[in-house]
Amino acid sequence: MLKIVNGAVYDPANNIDGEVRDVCIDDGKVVDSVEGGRTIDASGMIVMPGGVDMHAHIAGPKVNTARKMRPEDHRLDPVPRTSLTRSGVGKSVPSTFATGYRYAAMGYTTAFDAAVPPIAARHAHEEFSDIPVVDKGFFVLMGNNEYIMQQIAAGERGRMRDYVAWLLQATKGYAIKMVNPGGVEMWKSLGNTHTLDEEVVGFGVTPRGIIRSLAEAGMELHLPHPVHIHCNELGVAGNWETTLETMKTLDGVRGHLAHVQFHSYGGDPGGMFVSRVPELAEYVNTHPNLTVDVGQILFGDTTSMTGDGPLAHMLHQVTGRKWVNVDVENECGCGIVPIEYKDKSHMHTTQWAVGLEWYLMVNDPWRIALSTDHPNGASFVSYPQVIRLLMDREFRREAIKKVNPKAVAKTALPDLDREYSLFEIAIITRAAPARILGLKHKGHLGIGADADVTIYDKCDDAEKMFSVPRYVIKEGEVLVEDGSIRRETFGKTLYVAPVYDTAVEKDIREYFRKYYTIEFENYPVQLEHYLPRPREVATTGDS
Amino acid sequence: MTVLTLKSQLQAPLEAGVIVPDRFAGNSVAAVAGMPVTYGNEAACLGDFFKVAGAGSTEIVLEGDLGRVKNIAAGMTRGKITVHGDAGMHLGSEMRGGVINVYGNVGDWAGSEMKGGKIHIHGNAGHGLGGAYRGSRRGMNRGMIIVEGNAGNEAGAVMRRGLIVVAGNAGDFAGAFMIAGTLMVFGKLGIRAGAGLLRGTLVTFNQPELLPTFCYDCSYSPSFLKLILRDLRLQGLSISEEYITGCYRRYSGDFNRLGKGEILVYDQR
Amino acid sequence: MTHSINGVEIEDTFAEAFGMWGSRVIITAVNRKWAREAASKMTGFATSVIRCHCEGAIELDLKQTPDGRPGVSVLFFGFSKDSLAQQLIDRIGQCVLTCPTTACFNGLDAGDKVSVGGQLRFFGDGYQSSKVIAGCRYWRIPVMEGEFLVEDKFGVQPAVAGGNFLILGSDPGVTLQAAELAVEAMQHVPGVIMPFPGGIVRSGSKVGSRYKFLKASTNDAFCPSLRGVADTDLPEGVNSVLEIVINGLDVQSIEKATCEGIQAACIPGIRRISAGNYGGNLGKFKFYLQKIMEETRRNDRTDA
Amino acid sequence: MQVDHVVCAFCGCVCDDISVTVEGDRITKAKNACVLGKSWFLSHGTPSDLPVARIEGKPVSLDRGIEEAARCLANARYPLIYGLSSTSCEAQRKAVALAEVLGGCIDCCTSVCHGPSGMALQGVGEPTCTLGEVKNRADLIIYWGSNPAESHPRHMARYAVTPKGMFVPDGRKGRTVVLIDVRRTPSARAADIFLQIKPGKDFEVLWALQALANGQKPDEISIENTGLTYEQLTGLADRMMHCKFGVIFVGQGLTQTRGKHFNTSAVFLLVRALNRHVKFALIPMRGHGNVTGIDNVLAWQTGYPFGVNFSLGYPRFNPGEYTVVDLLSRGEADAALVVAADPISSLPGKAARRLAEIPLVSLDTHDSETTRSARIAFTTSTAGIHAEGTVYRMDNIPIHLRKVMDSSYPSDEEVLDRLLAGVKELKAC
Repeated sequence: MLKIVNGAVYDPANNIDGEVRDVCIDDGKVVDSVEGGRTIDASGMIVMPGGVDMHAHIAGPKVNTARKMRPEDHRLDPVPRTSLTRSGVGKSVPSTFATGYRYAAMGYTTAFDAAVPPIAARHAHEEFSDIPVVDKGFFVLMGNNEYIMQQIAAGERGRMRDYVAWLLQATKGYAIKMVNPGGVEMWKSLGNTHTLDEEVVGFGVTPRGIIRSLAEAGMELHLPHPVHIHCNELGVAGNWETTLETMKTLDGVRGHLAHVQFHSYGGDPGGMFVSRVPELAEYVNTHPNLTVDVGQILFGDTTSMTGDGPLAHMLHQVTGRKWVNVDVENECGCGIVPIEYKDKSHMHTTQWAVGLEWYLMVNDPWRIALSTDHPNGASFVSYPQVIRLLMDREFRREAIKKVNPKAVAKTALPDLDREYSLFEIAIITRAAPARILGLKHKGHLGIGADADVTIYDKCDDAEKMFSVPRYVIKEGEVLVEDGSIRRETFGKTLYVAPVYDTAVEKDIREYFRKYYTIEFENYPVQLEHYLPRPREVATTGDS
Repeated sequence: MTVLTLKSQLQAPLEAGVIVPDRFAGNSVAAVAGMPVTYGNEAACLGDFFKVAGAGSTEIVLEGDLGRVKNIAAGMTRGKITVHGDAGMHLGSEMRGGVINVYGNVGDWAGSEMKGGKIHIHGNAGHGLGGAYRGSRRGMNRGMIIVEGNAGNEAGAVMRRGLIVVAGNAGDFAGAFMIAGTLMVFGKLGIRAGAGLLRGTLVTFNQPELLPTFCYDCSYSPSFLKLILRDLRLQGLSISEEYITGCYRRYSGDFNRLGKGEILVYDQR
Repeated sequence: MTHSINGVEIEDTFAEAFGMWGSRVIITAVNRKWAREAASKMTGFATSVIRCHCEGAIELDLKQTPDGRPGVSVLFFGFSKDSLAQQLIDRIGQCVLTCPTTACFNGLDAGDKVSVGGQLRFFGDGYQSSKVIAGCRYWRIPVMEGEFLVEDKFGVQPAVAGGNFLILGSDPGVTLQAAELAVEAMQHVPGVIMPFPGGIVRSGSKVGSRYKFLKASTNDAFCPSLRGVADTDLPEGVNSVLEIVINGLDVQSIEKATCEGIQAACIPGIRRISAGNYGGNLGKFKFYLQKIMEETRRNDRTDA
Repeated sequence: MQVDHVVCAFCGCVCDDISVTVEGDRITKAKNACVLGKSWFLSHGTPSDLPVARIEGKPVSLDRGIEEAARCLANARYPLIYGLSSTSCEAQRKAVALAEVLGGCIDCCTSVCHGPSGMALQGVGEPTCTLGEVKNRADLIIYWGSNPAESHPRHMARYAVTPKGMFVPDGRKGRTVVLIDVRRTPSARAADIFLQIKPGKDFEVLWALQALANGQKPDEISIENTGLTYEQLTGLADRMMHCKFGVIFVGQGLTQTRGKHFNTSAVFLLVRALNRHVKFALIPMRGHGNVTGIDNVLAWQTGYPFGVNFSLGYPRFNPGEYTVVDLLSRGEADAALVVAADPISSLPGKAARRLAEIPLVSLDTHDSETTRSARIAFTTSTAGIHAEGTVYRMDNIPIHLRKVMDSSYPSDEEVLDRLLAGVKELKAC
């Protein structure tokens, strides 16, 4: 039992905006009142739900290959063991333990990996078992799944939907993820798609068809988070039209567009980027079925890792740096390249400004989530810096002075005066991502919510304040106090188990026999073995 | 001047990155002796292993068989370290300035990723001399290393700037993936020297076996080499006059990369 | 207080000199012939900054050079850092880069540096490469003969130009002889050059002219043939005047050179040593002849 | 009793289609398994008469063994944990935790097999794919310095050569198979083309092929020493640049011969260059059943795939410094724990001798030179026969091991967990 008293509470989901009130916790949940137990006096402090990261790359084969690839990065940031915590490394691709501790130390209590190949789902779960503190889940890559494409082409919509449900069950995943739908399949023969209406060679479908079909399937399966889309043409000048087309394709269907920053460029392919955020943000503002996260970039060296193989190859050719490509049978692929964002660079400055424009131009904070697409834009540990850029106009102006002046002048950023309030920050870092993900028990402090709470010392420097919370409470237990971890726990794994007609399994089994290299029977992830603390999120259909 | 004398033979590696003028300067004898080191997996003090004479200064003299002492002078920016005996791995790695003299042999990765200063090894060097740690984009980036004996494999690998001179032989893959800079080997080169050379210069005085991606250009007497060789004389190396005035066969490569590197081979004729 | 040397009067006047930017270029080659060849081409048409945009001449034959080959040093002076840099680029590019076997080095350890090799490198058309040796960057430019090596940056420093003295002689023969002796003596002084032909100028000038377009014109006060028609500064019996113009990297070098030159020029037949000035209003530096002679002599005695 | 879809954890192929017949307390059949797999199932599926724990060869209780082993390791100044390639990820995770608490080094068989492939990845990256991509798409298969017929007997039949795939409907007929090695191995029989290179010339050939893929002409004279003619070389390059999807399987003939990580880097760079023309990939032929797993476990827990040192309380990586052969040859390691490996019979003499000299704790399912030299030897059950667990195939695909029968021995995971507890108690942390 725990009582947090006298704190200014920011709980946007319950419309509480800085009101001084108590938060009571019992048995890991927020309750109406408690008798006894510890009391934390949060006078002069700010109380918020624990942060929710809805789009990051923190576990699974791609992240782990990036770890193997970057000893030079790890060397810069060793994380020593303590009597309570395991050692590891930080920087752009932190080890599992460091990932958990650093999220926790920043007041984040839930994080999702945005791209897991279904066949390697077991790997992601194994890593999850070694990521302390936070609750976690992952999205399952489906946008280039050959079985799905074949069913779409054959008009077998029902079978496709059943397969999607089966796949989510088999992988213990959380949502449908599309990465460059159709394009990654084309990359398996060195190609890519460039418009939504180009045929995916050998499969008789188009990216548009894949997007629409999977989005509908997600809705029909009542998934808490219907579809999570990494649009085609990431990082290419002129890609904003593809992004807009993707939005239009979702007409009337819920959909989340990931790291929109990387998809909002005008200009000619191969040429200089220009921002097209105004047009795209306006479309989002007027279409409530759409949500986005930003994928803010910050300057410095990081690791780009993506399910978008052709994109990684392009980055490799531009930067000349080491390059990993993995094509995954029947399902997807990935690419990894180290990248350094430079404030002198015209292109990188434009990207930086585009990200900030998104935050400042989407009117409804409930439909935009803070992300850096960790580690693609920057490490998740730099979220506090992003927060300050949004909350502090003067800080932003100073930052604008340090970047490429020609590039930033071509964006709307210097003219945007909006400042986020603490209430709005609480939305984009907690309440909104939880709501977008369909997590009813997260992102707020109402009765019955998970008792994941972060308490900050009030401070004018928002970056400082959000970097080092005073207390972090997870499931009712005080884990971080005065900036250090006080005990190690492991959070839960969030997954969905949508119902489907098991008749589909016969067909899938046959497909496995023909095209996979592992047995159908050995494919599904064993819940009891790989999810030490499972938590199924219901697919009830009231979303 | 601070003199450290090793008290007894070490069994396990001693991590002694504290032995660097930047750390010593201005400290008392007791403070120097109390500086933290790690012996194997145990935290310990410098004084547990060394007799310390003289307060901490920017001029340090080390005595004894320091073959298991790692990270001596790592990251050093100024001053002078003299080792009378062998030194362990990572000597002067990532150093930025100052001078290190070793009258003995040194372990692997001496001068790795160094960014300035000078290391003069009077004995042999191990592998990865002036090289790069795994995954790094750049090895040595400015500064000078002189080895009077032999060097191991991967001397000057991924080197970006600076000069490495090996008076004896060098192992395999000397100057591999070098970005720029100069590696000079007076003895024999191991196999596959200059593999992946982007720019930069390998100078050698014995005809090596060249990779198929190097191409013979000409025999000539490049002026810049005279400058380097004459400067080496000033550093105390004896350089024969023929090397300064003589001709070198130039091979350019590696054509699997930019191809702007060169291997210069002293022309005996 | 003597005002004469070997019976030659040292006029109580001063040479008026100007601030300029100076540089020293070292040229080496396979032998002295080719080093001097490049140097003399490079210093051609470099007598007066007014129309040549710089002033330059060979300073010394060098015993020690960076690459150990025979070499010479050349001093160059220009009105500004930028104009001097451009002259160095043009002249090294056209006269040293082109000359067989040469290499070209900076010879001045100065705080200010201008990019020379860094500009000339583009001649390499992408095949150029650089080397940093003992802290200096050099550019290697492939040429048909082999490879041209030139230092990336050259030092430039505030210097003095226009130091001078006038030799007033009884006839052209003896005056020329005296001037030659003076130049010969001065050539051993480091840090100075005498930029005019053979180090000697016969057409000393004054500021301005009666023509609007001409900024300098003949020094009529010292022209023997105008003794009758112009206001003359010539004593009786002077039938020929030659001037030695001295540019130096610093004041001391010019003083030393002036002293040595005057000493050597005071031979029988010379009537007077004078100096060119413009009343002291134009130049930053004044070299008083009598003072120089005395002080230098005093110093020489002390040294001995 | 027959158990289907059983996973063979013997080699990096990790075939998961084995039907195992259990009769009483032994395995009598392993249908679909290759000769190596059969032998593995049958020998590990046979009751052992080894004691669960021995100290200096004398049987002791498990508790006593744990107590002594924990003391032995906790007292060490530079302890080494080694092996781990033939055990489950669950056990490997415990081993890393133990290494951390000990402040020691942990290294795995990777460092003496495909460590150089890992180093190539760190240097230049890696264009690769899963084995199913090979099955479904590859029309050019190159085995380089690997001998699958003997080391991975089902590799060709199951993944790379004979199976019919989505875009290779004709199976074997749709593929060209090239074997490149320094000697004609039994794998040559299955290849369309065998190219014999002179020992120690792989790098030169790879380098020349890369030049051709880059549009450069390699020096003909230096090709002469490689064992290939210039025509053979250009023929191979031509084949590579004109296939639809090619793959090189990288063997220890490259990773463990002179040049090591440069040889693998040369393959990786060649494949990178080929990707300008056609889709091309490479896959290291990982040997032991879960050697890929320990790389993965180490990478996610510490950031580094092998040869990790914890002496400063955080992980550090430096092959040559913290790798098994180096630690032992230099006489630095002063105690060792060997799990599921037999380094005393496989490591170079000097390293093996040092290992035999120092206090040694071993965990293995059967007797070996290492267990016999160990001061404390534990006999453990076999992951994949007696215990569930996870292994990673050579292409990083994680596969869940099925349990086929019970064992009276504890699993590696269990023993390591108890050792961890024991060491923590002794070190008071």
